[in-house]
Amino acid sequence: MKPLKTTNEFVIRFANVNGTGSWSANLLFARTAFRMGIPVSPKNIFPSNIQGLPTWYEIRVSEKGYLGQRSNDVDIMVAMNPQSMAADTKTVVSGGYLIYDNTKRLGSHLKRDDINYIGLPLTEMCLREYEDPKLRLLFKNIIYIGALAALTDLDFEVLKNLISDQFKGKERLIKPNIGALELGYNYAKEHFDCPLGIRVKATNKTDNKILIDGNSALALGALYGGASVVGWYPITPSTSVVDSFKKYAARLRTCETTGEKNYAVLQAEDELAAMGMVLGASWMGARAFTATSGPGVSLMSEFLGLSYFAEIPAVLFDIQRSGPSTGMPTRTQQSDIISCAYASHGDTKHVLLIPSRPKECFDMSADAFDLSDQLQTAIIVMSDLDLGMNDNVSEPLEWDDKREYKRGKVLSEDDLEKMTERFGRYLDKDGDGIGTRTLPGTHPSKGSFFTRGSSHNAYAAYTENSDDYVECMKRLERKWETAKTLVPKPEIKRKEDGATSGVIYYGTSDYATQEALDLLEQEGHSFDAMRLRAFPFNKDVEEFLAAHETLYVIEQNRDAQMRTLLMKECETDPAKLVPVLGYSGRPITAQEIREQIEDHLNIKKKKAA
Amino acid sequence: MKPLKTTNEFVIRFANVNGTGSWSANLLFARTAFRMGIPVSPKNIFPSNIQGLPTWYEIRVSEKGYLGQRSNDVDIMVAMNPQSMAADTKTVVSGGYLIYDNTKRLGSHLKRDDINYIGLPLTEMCLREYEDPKLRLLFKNIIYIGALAALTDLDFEVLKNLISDQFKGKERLIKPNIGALELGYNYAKEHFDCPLGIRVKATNKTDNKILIDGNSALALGALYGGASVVGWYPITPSTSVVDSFKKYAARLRTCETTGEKNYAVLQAEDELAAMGMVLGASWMGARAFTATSGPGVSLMSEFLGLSYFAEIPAVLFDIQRSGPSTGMPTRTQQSDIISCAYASHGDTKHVLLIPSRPKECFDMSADAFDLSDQLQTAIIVMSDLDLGMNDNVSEPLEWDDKREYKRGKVLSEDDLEKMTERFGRYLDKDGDGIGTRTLPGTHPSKGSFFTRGSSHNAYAAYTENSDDYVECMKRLERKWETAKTLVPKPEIKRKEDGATSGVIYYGTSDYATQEALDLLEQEGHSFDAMRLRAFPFNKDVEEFLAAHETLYVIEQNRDAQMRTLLMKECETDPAKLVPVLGYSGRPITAQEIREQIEDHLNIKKKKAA
Amino acid sequence: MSYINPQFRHPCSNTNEIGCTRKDYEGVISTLCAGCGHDSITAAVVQACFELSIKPHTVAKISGIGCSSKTPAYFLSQSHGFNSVHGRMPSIATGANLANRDMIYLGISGDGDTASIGIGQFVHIARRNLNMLYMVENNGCYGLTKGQDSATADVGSAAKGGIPNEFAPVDLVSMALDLGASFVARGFSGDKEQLVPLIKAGLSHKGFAFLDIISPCVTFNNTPGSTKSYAHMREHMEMTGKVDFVPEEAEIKVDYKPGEMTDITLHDGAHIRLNKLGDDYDPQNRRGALAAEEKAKEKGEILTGLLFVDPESHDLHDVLGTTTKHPLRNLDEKTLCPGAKALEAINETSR
Amino acid sequence: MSYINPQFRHPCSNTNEIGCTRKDYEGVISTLCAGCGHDSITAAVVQACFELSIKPHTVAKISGIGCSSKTPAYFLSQSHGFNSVHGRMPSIATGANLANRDMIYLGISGDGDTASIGIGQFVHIARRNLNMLYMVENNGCYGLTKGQDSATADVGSAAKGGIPNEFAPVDLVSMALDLGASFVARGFSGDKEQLVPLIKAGLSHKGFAFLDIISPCVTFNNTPGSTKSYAHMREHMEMTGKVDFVPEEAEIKVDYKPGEMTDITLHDGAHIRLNKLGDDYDPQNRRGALAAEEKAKEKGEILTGLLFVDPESHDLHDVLGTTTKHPLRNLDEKTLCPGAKALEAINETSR
Ligand SMILES: Cc1ncc(C[n+]2csc(CCOP(=O)(O)OP(=O)(O)O)c2C)c(N)n1
Ligand SMILES: Cc1ncc(C[n+]2csc(CCOP(=O)(O)OP(=O)(O)O)c2C)c(N)n1
Ligand code: SF4
Ligand code: SF4
Ligand SMILES: [Mg+2]
Ligand SMILES: [Mg+2]
Repeated sequence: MKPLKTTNEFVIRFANVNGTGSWSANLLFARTAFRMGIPVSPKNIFPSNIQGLPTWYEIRVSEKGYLGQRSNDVDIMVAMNPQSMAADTKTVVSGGYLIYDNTKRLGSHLKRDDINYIGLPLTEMCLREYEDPKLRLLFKNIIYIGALAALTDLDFEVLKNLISDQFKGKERLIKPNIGALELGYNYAKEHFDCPLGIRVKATNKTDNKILIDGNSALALGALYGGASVVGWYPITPSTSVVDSFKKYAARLRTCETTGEKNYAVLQAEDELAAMGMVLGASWMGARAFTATSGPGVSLMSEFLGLSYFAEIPAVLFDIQRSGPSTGMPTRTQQSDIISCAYASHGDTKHVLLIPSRPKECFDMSADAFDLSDQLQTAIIVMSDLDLGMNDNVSEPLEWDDKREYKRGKVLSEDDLEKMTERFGRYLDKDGDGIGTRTLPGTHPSKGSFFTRGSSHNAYAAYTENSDDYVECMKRLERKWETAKTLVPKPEIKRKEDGATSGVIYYGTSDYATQEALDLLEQEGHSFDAMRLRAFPFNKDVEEFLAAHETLYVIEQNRDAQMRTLLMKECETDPAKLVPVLGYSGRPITAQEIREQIEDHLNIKKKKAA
Repeated sequence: MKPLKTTNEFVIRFANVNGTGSWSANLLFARTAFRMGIPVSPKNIFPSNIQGLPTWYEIRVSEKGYLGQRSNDVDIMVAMNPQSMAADTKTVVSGGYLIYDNTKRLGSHLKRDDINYIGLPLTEMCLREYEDPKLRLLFKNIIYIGALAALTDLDFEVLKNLISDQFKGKERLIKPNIGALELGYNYAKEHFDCPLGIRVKATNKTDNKILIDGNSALALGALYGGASVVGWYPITPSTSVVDSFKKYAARLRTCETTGEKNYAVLQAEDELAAMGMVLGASWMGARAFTATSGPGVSLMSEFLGLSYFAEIPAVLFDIQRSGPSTGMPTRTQQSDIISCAYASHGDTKHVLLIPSRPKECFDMSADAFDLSDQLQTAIIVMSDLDLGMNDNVSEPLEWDDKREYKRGKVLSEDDLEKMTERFGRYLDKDGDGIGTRTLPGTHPSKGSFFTRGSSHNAYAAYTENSDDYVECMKRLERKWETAKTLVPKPEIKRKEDGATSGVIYYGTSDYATQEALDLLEQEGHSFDAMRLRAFPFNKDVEEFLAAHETLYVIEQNRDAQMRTLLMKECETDPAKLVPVLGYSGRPITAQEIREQIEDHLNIKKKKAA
Repeated sequence: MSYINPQFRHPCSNTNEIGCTRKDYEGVISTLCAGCGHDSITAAVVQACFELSIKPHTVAKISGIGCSSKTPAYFLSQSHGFNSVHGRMPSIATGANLANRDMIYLGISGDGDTASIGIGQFVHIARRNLNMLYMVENNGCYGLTKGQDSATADVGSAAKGGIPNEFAPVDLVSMALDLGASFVARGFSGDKEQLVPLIKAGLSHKGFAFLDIISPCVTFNNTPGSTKSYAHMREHMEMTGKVDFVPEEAEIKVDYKPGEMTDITLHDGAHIRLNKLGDDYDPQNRRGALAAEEKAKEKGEILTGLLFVDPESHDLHDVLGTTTKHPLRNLDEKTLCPGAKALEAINETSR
Repeated sequence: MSYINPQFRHPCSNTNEIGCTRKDYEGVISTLCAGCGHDSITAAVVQACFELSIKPHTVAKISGIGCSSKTPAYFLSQSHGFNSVHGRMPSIATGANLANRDMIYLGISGDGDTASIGIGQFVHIARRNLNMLYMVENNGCYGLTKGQDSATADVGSAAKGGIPNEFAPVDLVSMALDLGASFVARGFSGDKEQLVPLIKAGLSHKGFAFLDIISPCVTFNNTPGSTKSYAHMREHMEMTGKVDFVPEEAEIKVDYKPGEMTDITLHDGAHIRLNKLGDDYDPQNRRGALAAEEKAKEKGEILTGLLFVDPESHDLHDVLGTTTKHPLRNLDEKTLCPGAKALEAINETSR
């Protein structure tokens, strides 16, 4: 058996028990590699439960920057959970390593000839070192990280600095943690031939980058974008959007002298109320948002229709998880595309923004508030569990202090005072389908109007007149056309010689697609590529569609939902849109993409033959 | 000015004030013509309000059977509402008749040279004849119906019989009503040259037919289909489905000796609860339904997803009205197609049945319960205000006493007793994607299982295992394929020589499409035609799509929603699907259809040239 | 900036202190049925706002769906109005209030809108003590959908259909009391003399003011068998006391003997005066109010008037600690946006 | 057909009257946190059902979403269970019960599931007096989503986050009393002796039996500042009286002095016995129960035990007049379908 040899390209997975604090220890590994300059993509794979069930933490280390989920196999398995140990052992690649607690002897059913076993007497060490049973549990995780540092050649100084950073303010915790690290480090150094074949080597691929979860980036975007009212209801995996907003706002949006808050966050009784609060606040002129996941979107659907028809801004962060129904709440998916794009009865459609990285989460979040004010309608930012709850490598977040909020067409007191003609809330003066708003309380005698979800004429009066109604519906279509000019463009990469086939992808399929394209390229297949970043689709999307014979549409759902939107909204022949799908609840992998594309190429070839 | 001359082909409209009891009087006109053998399509055009606003009642009389809305113009206008009189006068076609109350002099602004005025001193007559102000109001309506009988040559005997039928049980009301009819009849005979150019002549075109509203037919279908539990929440235009069910069930489903009810109807607190009750009852093994309209569908969407994923039967009647949001609650539309087909987050899709006529309402309603039990999922019957709340000419309702309910795969106590293998709720033994259900309480030790909206394996156990999850999602797709073989086929009419173009339509666009096709035929354009009756689409639909170069898809919504489904589910090139749309809240007309098709033909011609 | 100059008000003048006429408080013409209780409530709102000299544009009118929820169109046409969706007025009001604590919030709902589909939002807005006046125009039925029983229909009460209701009614008043609402009252659309001061007090109260108004539906539920009919109300109405609302500036004109009157000072200096009738009623005792309501129900009486008020309660903004300087919606970009430097610091901690 | 023959039960036998062992009432192994109050409630359910000799398959277990709502998987594995969606258990239970009045309905919910998103359905199921036992495993927080305050958190109570709640709590017990629930009780997961008879009584009661069970969340809300902690409950728990549940057949063994005991006979002949402690408590007086609950809250006490029962109330089926012969879901086609002839008559009237 040849032990695996690889530098800066491997997957390590930690198997732990839920609720034992392993997450923060495992994160140390990821952050150390990151600080050493190697891109990492840590993923937390946790059950829908609070304590006692198996949980995994997986880090792909990739100097090449392949940060999508690789496959189910791992190179190093840190198997700390007896419950899942048998299954965990099976996932190690030939030549890979199994790191385990050898305080108790390894069961013979766990023995494989083709992998390397590294036993650490963790329980024993903890028993010896610590009195408090709680500490024993906690430090066990730290000890194996220390050992891994030796085994994989992590920079121990970096590791120690991380500890110091982490416990800033709680200095007395630094020493014992470093002590535990050293315990593991020294044990490994003494007992094994360190480092192993799989190792980390410092480089500069993360210079200037940051490591942050998408939900925090969304929250920061909202804070910078000027959101001041939040109504929300807890649901995995969206909860941390609001938690982060609260955390940052408490620090950055609170009056230092009075302690008064320049924002309001209210936990609603459910998602209907959360969205109602957002609409009420937006109607009143504040920037407001809520965050939810699939079940919440379903419940908000009546209100989303109101937003569309009464033309009230709103920002919704949908952190998608596996559906349908309750589905798999702690697994990822991109399966709310249709339910969000067409949420609610009647002829409705909604603007979607689709980030792939934390930086884009931040940008799109802030932009969503501008867009929502400009378009006077709900904007839904479509993230998912994979992006939202995992730390992702990202360009640093940027804010231009000269940037001004685009509040869209809102009349001020002065505007109204000067106005001589009759105010018509839904008059389309500019031909862009967008009327002019007034905010309640602006002027004592001008500009008041009635907002309603029932049909209304250009002056916001109730009507059952067919012509008025049709005019309103047509204007909303014009607004939709305007939206196309305002939403972010797709990211398009064309081959120099211009490929006849292309791939279309979006959101968290980004990394896996990049990697799949490289793999395919190596096999002589080259593709143009377009990453969608918004719905409705603008001209660039249409041109890309028109310019290719075959387009592989990569998505993380079963029903090829984005493909449907491309067909419908761009009048594209389905025959040229080939679905490439992964919906297992795990992020789609480059292999899955490559295989499906290859299968299709083979079929085409056969047909041609 | 030439007075219009037409027999059995005209439109008469009554303009009244809401809440004055005009509806039942106007219905007399329609029913008399119907009993005389001429097809009629009465339509009630009412405001979203209880009393005092303008309301119209329009009857198209058409021996040819053109029963769609003709246009906004009318041949006879019975203008009883001063508030709308100016507008009403304008809608009379040249040569048509305006019938009004000449107790007060007609304003000069209401004078047109090209129409005929028939003044009836209605208020005066009522003042003279009746003491009670309430009776004065009521009988005014009856008097003008009497006059119309003379003017349009309605069979007075038929009219009188109708009154007798209507007041069966309240005989003392018959005489005064007939008296009022005679009053009007005699006045008209005396003062006008009766009958006018527009008249009714007995024929046999309604032999064996009935006149019934779609909602009553749905209710009867549910009663016959064995529904025993109803949870509902009032909303126009669906309320009368449940009102009718209650009425018929009280008569036909109540124990004659004990008065005990063999059904339960419960007004829920909202639509979420209504759908919850349906799911609870179906899970327990009763047949259950609810009825709602767009806003209710939005609110039910989370539960519809549960039905899909946990595989629980449910029947929902969606009586569509104009959306989005509250929209126009008393106007018709077919705009919940997408929101119903894909209701809820995640990868979900739902079976739709789409009736065009009352008989089909009845049949599809009863069938929905079979289908729902067989497919173990929600079935949504898509009707609309036009079909649901208006009396429609229909084939008589039929029931085969030998028919047996198809309860699908449900294990009885005996089945379970005999069973030797382990029961697996979601095992796909037959390869049709459908597992076997058990009902709670069936057997003391076998067949119990846990129903859940979270992911589950074949044995209904909770799982977060990706393979189990994917297997389940794939099985649901197989079930979808099975659904295609069970839902009603489209109604296809092919030209003998086979046209290269076709029209596709559904629901209440039926009559207007028939008429439009005849008009187009007269101009030399001939089309094959397919009336969709269900979603998912089966092979016949696919073949029809494949067999034609151009297909006009006629629908009553803005966003061409069914066209989207055709593209997505049948992989049809959008280029060949031409949308033909009417979404004003009034039923689509033959003219609108013809014009849109002609416009398209002209463009094609120009392009070709 | 002030557009309407406060004027001296002559006792019989047609304008109020800010120079507005009653007309300035009206809206478009009602399309409700002739005789509908809701129209009387509309008139009472107009009068109350006129008498309080409220600047119309400082009021936000919010409602759900139903005949009752249409009424905001019929008063205060200079105010912004929001006729939202069925049963969700409370959440819209909450959001609006969070965005701008400086407006006056008037929520209008029906018994169907509040006690059925909207009961969840009602419960939660009450316990959060949102600063607003929440009025339910309570007719015991669904007017707009043609007369079905609502959840406030009393046991045994029969509407036009003739079938007596057998489900326990939702008593919004006792519910509001139980949930910590800081102002709870009941009025009757047919008694404007009592209703107007209740509306004035409710508008002036800081915190959640709940006003249940029995408002007969003449078309569907004004029958002899109905407990929400004009006749039934006139016969079974009980009062906690005669309510007077006295604005801050007004001198106290009438003298009461001690014990005849309870005087409650609201946060803005205005007074509510309860002139005692018969029994001693203490409107600042929540448990007492609950007990009185329960007792009245047992006797088949409908208790009206001011049932409870806590003039010192903490409203939602107090609890959240929202800035008192400006309404949130008025905050400028400088205040809202932490700026590039702070972001750079955050980047730094994420490395 | 009866599969399990009733057997004579020896006093110390491991089987009950129908020959089942305790194991027959268990479910799959719990995945909740060690020490979670909910697990104790599961054990109490097992014991109550065992002692009542309930046939497991005659029970329908229905829940919403949350840690609490997972528990139906942990007991009665021979029963059908339905873990539905968040906050909507009541409507599922209502539909099921309408379809089959002959089963025993056990609904399990959490305080988030019931008092927040589900409060609307709770209100309406209570007032309809649906025949079921509705248990809330009340920990004052959202366990499954990691410890946010729920609407039952008391003012001033602080969970793991440390921030005291300032919103008025939803008291489900007083709400249920106010809404006409016919059986209202409160238990504590840490007091099985009291809890088991309450569950037994609730299961036997015909009508809506509501049981609020304080059930500490050890992971997020068992802090010193929490009023839903084990410690706080042990210190502040008050009882209305000691509850005994005596099945129909059992002889009355213990003698009580007059006035020491209240004996209430349920519709099926079983008895609830309340052994008085201190004060006279009348569990058949709704107003008294409300007052006692209000008083206890004022004193910072948590009142437990049987608070109210009306053994004669009309349940939903009584009100609807549903057939008593068969459950609706068992009706055959002959009964359900009026047949071709009746339809022809309807056609005739439509001409
Ligand atoms: C989601 C939804 N469901 C149902 C309706 C239909 N609907 C309109 S008003 C109303 C009831 C109104 O009753 P209430 O609030 O008591 O007002 P009232 O008309 O009696 O004043 C209903 C059920 C709706 N508009 N939206
Ligand atoms: C529609 C919807 N919103 C939110 C959630 C997320 N969620 C799951 S459980 C839960 C709260 C559970 O709290 P509680 O009912 O008190 O149960 P506990 O876990 O405390 O026992 C929430 C908000 C969901 N599953 N569905
Ligand atoms: S139906 Fe009733 S509530 Fe509605 S307007 Fe008429 S009287 Fe008023
Ligand atoms: S989180 Fe709390 S409620 Fe959930 S299982 Fe753990 S202790 Fe119980
Ligand atoms: Mg009402
Ligand atoms: Mg809880």
